[in-house]
Amino acid sequence: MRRLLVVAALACLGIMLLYTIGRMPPMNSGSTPDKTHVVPRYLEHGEEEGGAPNIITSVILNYRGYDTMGEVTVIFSALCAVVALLDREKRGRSRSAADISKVKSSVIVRTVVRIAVPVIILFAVYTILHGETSPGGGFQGGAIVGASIILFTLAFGLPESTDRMPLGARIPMESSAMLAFLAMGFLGLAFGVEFLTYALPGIHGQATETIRMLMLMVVEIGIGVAGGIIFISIVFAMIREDRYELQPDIP
Amino acid sequence: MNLAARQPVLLVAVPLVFAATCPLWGMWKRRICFYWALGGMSVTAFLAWSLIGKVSQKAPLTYNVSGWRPPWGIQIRIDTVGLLLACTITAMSILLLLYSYRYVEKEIPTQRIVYYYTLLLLIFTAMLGCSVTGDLFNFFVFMEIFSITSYALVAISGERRAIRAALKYLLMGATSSLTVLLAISFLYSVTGSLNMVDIGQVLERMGRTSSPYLPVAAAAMIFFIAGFCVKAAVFPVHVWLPEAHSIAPSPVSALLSALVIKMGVLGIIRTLFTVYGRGFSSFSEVWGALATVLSWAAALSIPVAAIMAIMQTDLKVMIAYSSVVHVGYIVLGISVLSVQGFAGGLFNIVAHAMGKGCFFLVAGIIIYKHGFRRIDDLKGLGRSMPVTAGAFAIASLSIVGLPPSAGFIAKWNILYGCLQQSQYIQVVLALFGSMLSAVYCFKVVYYMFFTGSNVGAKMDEGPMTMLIPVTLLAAGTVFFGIFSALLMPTLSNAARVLLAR
Amino acid sequence: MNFSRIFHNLNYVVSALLFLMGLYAVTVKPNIIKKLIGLNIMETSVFLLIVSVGMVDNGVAPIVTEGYRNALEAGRVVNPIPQALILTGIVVAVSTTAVALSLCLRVHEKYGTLNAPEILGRDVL
Amino acid sequence: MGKVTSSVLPSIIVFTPWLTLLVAALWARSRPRTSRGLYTAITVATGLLILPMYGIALDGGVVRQHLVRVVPGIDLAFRIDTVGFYFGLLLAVLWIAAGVYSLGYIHERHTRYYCFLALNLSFCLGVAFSANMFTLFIFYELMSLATYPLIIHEETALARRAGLKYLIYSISAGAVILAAVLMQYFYGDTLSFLGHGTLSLAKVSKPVLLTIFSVYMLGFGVKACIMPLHGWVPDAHPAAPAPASALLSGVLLKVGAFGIIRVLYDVFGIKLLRELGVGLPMLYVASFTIIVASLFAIPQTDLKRRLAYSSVAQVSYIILGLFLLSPDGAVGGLLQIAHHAFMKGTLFLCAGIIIHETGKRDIADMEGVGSKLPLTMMAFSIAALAMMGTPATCGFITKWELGLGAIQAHRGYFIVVLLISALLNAVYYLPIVYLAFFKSKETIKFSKRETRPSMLIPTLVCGVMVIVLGIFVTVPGLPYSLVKVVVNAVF
Repeated sequence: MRRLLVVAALACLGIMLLYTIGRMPPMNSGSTPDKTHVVPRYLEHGEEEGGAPNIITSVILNYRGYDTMGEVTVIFSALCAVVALLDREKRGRSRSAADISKVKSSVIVRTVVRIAVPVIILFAVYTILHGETSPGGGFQGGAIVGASIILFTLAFGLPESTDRMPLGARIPMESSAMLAFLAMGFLGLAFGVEFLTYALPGIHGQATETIRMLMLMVVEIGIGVAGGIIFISIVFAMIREDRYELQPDIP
Repeated sequence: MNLAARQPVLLVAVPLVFAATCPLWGMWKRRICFYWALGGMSVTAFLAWSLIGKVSQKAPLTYNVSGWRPPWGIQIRIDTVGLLLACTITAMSILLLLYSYRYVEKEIPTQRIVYYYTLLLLIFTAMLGCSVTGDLFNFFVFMEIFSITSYALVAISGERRAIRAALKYLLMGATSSLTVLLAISFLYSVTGSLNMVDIGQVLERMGRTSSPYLPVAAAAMIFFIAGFCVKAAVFPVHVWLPEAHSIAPSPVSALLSALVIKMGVLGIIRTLFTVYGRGFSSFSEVWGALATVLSWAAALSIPVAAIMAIMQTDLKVMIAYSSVVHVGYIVLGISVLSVQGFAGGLFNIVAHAMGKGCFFLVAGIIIYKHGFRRIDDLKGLGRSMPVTAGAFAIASLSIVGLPPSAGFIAKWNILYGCLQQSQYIQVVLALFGSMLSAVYCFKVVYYMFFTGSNVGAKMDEGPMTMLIPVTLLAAGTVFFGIFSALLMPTLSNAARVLLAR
Repeated sequence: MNFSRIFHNLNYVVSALLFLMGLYAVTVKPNIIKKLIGLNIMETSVFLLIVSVGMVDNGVAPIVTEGYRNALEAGRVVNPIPQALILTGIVVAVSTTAVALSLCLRVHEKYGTLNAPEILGRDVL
Repeated sequence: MGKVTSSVLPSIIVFTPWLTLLVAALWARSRPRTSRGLYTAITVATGLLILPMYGIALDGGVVRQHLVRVVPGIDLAFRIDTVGFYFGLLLAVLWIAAGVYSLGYIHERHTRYYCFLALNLSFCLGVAFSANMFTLFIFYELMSLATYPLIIHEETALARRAGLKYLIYSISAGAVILAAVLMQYFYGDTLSFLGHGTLSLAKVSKPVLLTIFSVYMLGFGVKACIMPLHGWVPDAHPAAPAPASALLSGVLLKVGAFGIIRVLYDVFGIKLLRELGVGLPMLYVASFTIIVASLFAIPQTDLKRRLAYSSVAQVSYIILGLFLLSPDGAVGGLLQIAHHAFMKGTLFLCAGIIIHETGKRDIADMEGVGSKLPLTMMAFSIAALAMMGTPATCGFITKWELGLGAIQAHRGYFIVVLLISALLNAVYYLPIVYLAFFKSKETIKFSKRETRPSMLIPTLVCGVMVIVLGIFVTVPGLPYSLVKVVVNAVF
């Protein structure tokens, strides 16, 4: 009965969605409203104004940098939330499923992972740093770093990877990533221009470009670190949770 | 450097800096977090309150982040409504932090206290960001921040039911956020802009040229309202509220009821008036229909939620249902589309923040001192905790809407607005609802003051840091009830501008 | 309703269907993890919609390389804004999911089950 | 028409009773006896503060004070005109009597009792002195709430139930009045009391005016206990402690009537009311209340319950007088406010002494009370006689004026109602007197120590006032002189 009601409601919603979609601007056309109002300026001047040949990066970091600040804050909030919800009182060494599994991961897996992880991280660093000129960017790179460390943990177990990536460093790193972003914002204010402005006045010639590049880099790395850490922390926190004794406290 | 001109962005950036550094202090000494958070919000409060008088609805204070003019960049745009909320948020934040100082020791596991303060700072920042932003997508981003933090804050005590409530809240909250995001993408596809005012202008132009894409914009409006209604806990989609607001630690309940649901209301105001208000003529039917539906839902919610509140035996659940009643009042005021009603709705945002904040904080003190949650257990509390119970009694005047309290002024204006628009049935429903509100509020006052043994009761008040916020909030309801003229003219002007077309 | 138009906007149709699927899962599926998967499907559907809005026939990525100017003249550069938006959107989605999953872990610890009707009571999403 | 002066005196008067709270906070625990003395002193001081306004009021002058602008177009403001002064003075006098009486009567929970007694006085004065309907409504609501603790003072199950009933009635009434005020403001553009009606047929259509009128009557009718709305009265009066019942019946019911007076004279105006033709229906309602409530009183066995029903009947005299819409009728109605206050005040205070000294509430147990409490029962008898309208008591004056008013309004047949009522009053009051004095086996001894003086003196003073008001009617300073000024201004 309930399911029927839900389906009926969804059907109504579906009809409404289809109706809306039927009236939306045609896809793949270059002259739809979304491409004629704000975007032309981005496409035309994005490179020199935004400081990055990758216009998307320009949009993310420069035109809509404030949103990205919010984005980093979202990650930070989520990390705080996850840590607050999952961190247990006892701080002893926990073990992952890989540690207690009867079947140890094979030598082949370990070796491949050991070889692959540095390469993956290198690729991630490339993605982060090269985000302005090619597809990529901070969060994507961070996600790749996170994935590589998760891979490492799965192969070698939690103790091995927490030795390399101490859990206590999560929060300071996340904080500093956010603070780095904010610092770039306040740098603009300190130079007497607007918040989150990368083109600082008072500096001429080539230096302007360099400084802008550096600032964008700092922001990108900040996002990358923040993004990477959230993945790692979530997985770590959940692995640590994994081995508690199941004691449902149902009254 | 001219900081005064940058005040709008500092309003968000400064508390964010404090939030980002808060856990670092926590690694050193836990106690510092409290002072750090309190200091941060004091600075922010100063930033917000010093803007009073510099802002009007017609001439909002704008700030282009990164120096890009809208529609290319994100604009911070502080109008009267935004400033009203910003001031309320910052003022409440200080009281809530002060209150938390002793409260967290009892209800929140020790190692989470650092994150508790960090999350509080984040949620205040996010709400400030929402209040002052002029960009639709930016609104969404900040909305997500306060949503995520509020899910976590509900669950932070780690109690069994708290986690369940948080999960329920999350499922509904995330769905509603997605609805809003869907609406934003619809609207973006036909306007190509994300700045609220700019979208308004584009829609107006589309209306003039009778663009074929107008139905999409209209559909987006419906999705917006649906999404924000869940956030604001408007009647049929309020089901997440009672549990989440009652199980959360009391300062968090106060925060959620007093401020967070108002962000949903802000979303409704922003979309209905700032975004769609200008192009009104193009969708007068859909727009009008939506407003009517909203006003009916709101008016119906008042008596229904009041009856639900009467039926509760748990104090905090009762207070939570009362929030649904008041969201009903606010949304009713906004959706009757008369200047006075609108101003009353805005006024009720403040009035309800103070009244409901006081309610939850009083409930918190009782839980802190005695561990009671049931209304039946409150017998004779007025004698051992006269200040706490007295504050509750005064705040209940405001919640019921009796003079001379801020709640009465709000109700008066809302009902007058309904009369102006000949919405007689809404008036009757609202009045009936306020009568029912009296039942659940005075039931508690009755238990506190007029039952139980009166001999041998000795004074047993909560700590000072908890009593001060409660007393200030209770005094605030009366103060704004008598000196409502401090606010009402400004709000009326704002309403006039928002409703003008 | 204009059907040819609907089929022209096939991405939109798919996204709408995904949205409905996700919502169905969120509302009906009893398992909380499945609800969360439904939530993620909804998120994906919205991202698909936004990105499709910015698409252009034979479009090129909005990265200034050789040939970019020509593409710009021809109006074949993809709209960068939706991509920027979904990047933020993805982060938000990831964060929400992270919080949701940690709540799930706690729920499982406290209740010993992930069955929503058992945990939340019958009347809930 | 007298002159208009501005002064801060109104708010000083209204807020003086709040000093009680201060006294309570400072000394209630450490020096209970002193603080109780101070409570009474504060009440007396309030009364003394009102007196200087006498000259202005007698000239038909007005004292105004603007407090604060609440909503654009709506102010909190005070305005003491003649009718307000008249009512305020009455309030103060009865409050002093009740306050002194309470010193002897109340034995527990002093602080709460005196605080709310004082707050009640403050709010009632606020109602009397309000300059517009908004202010009146605010104080009216506060007064309604502040009465609750008095009603349930004894905290018995009976009192609780009565209190709950009272709250339900008065909060519903509050909401109804709010609706009426809103409508008045919406259609009439102003809420101020200007001494004449502010609504008119020129601006507002007749059905709307009738709606506003009936909603007002519905709202104020609860406090003024017009018959179908009287349900809370017979429960609340017996439950409350005697001085509080004396006030409830003597004054608080009149606050509802006072609201109706404001609606009549300052919202609608006599002329408009005549045009609307609402006089006659209201007269029927009032007559119905008078007779039916008296009939209800007869079978009551609880003394205070019988008195409560009598109050229901008597308050409708006021309504009757007002809605005759003739000068003499209005004089009668307005006089009834003060006269009934003293009559019923005496009766309730006497009932309090009886209950306090003998513990008996049932009328059948009143045998021989007259010999134990001779002075009390003398006062009771005088007031009872006055209720019946015996000449040389104030009850007679009221009935006389009402009768004149009925004839003046060409509705002489309402005199029959008065006569029936007098008869019924005799039926339910005389048996008490008879039982008290003549069924006694003991002989009456005046030398016997009666009750404590703090209770006896206020009772006797009220009893004497019943006669004074009946004989020295036109002495300046007594109600008649003031009422005349009011009526002359209105008609």
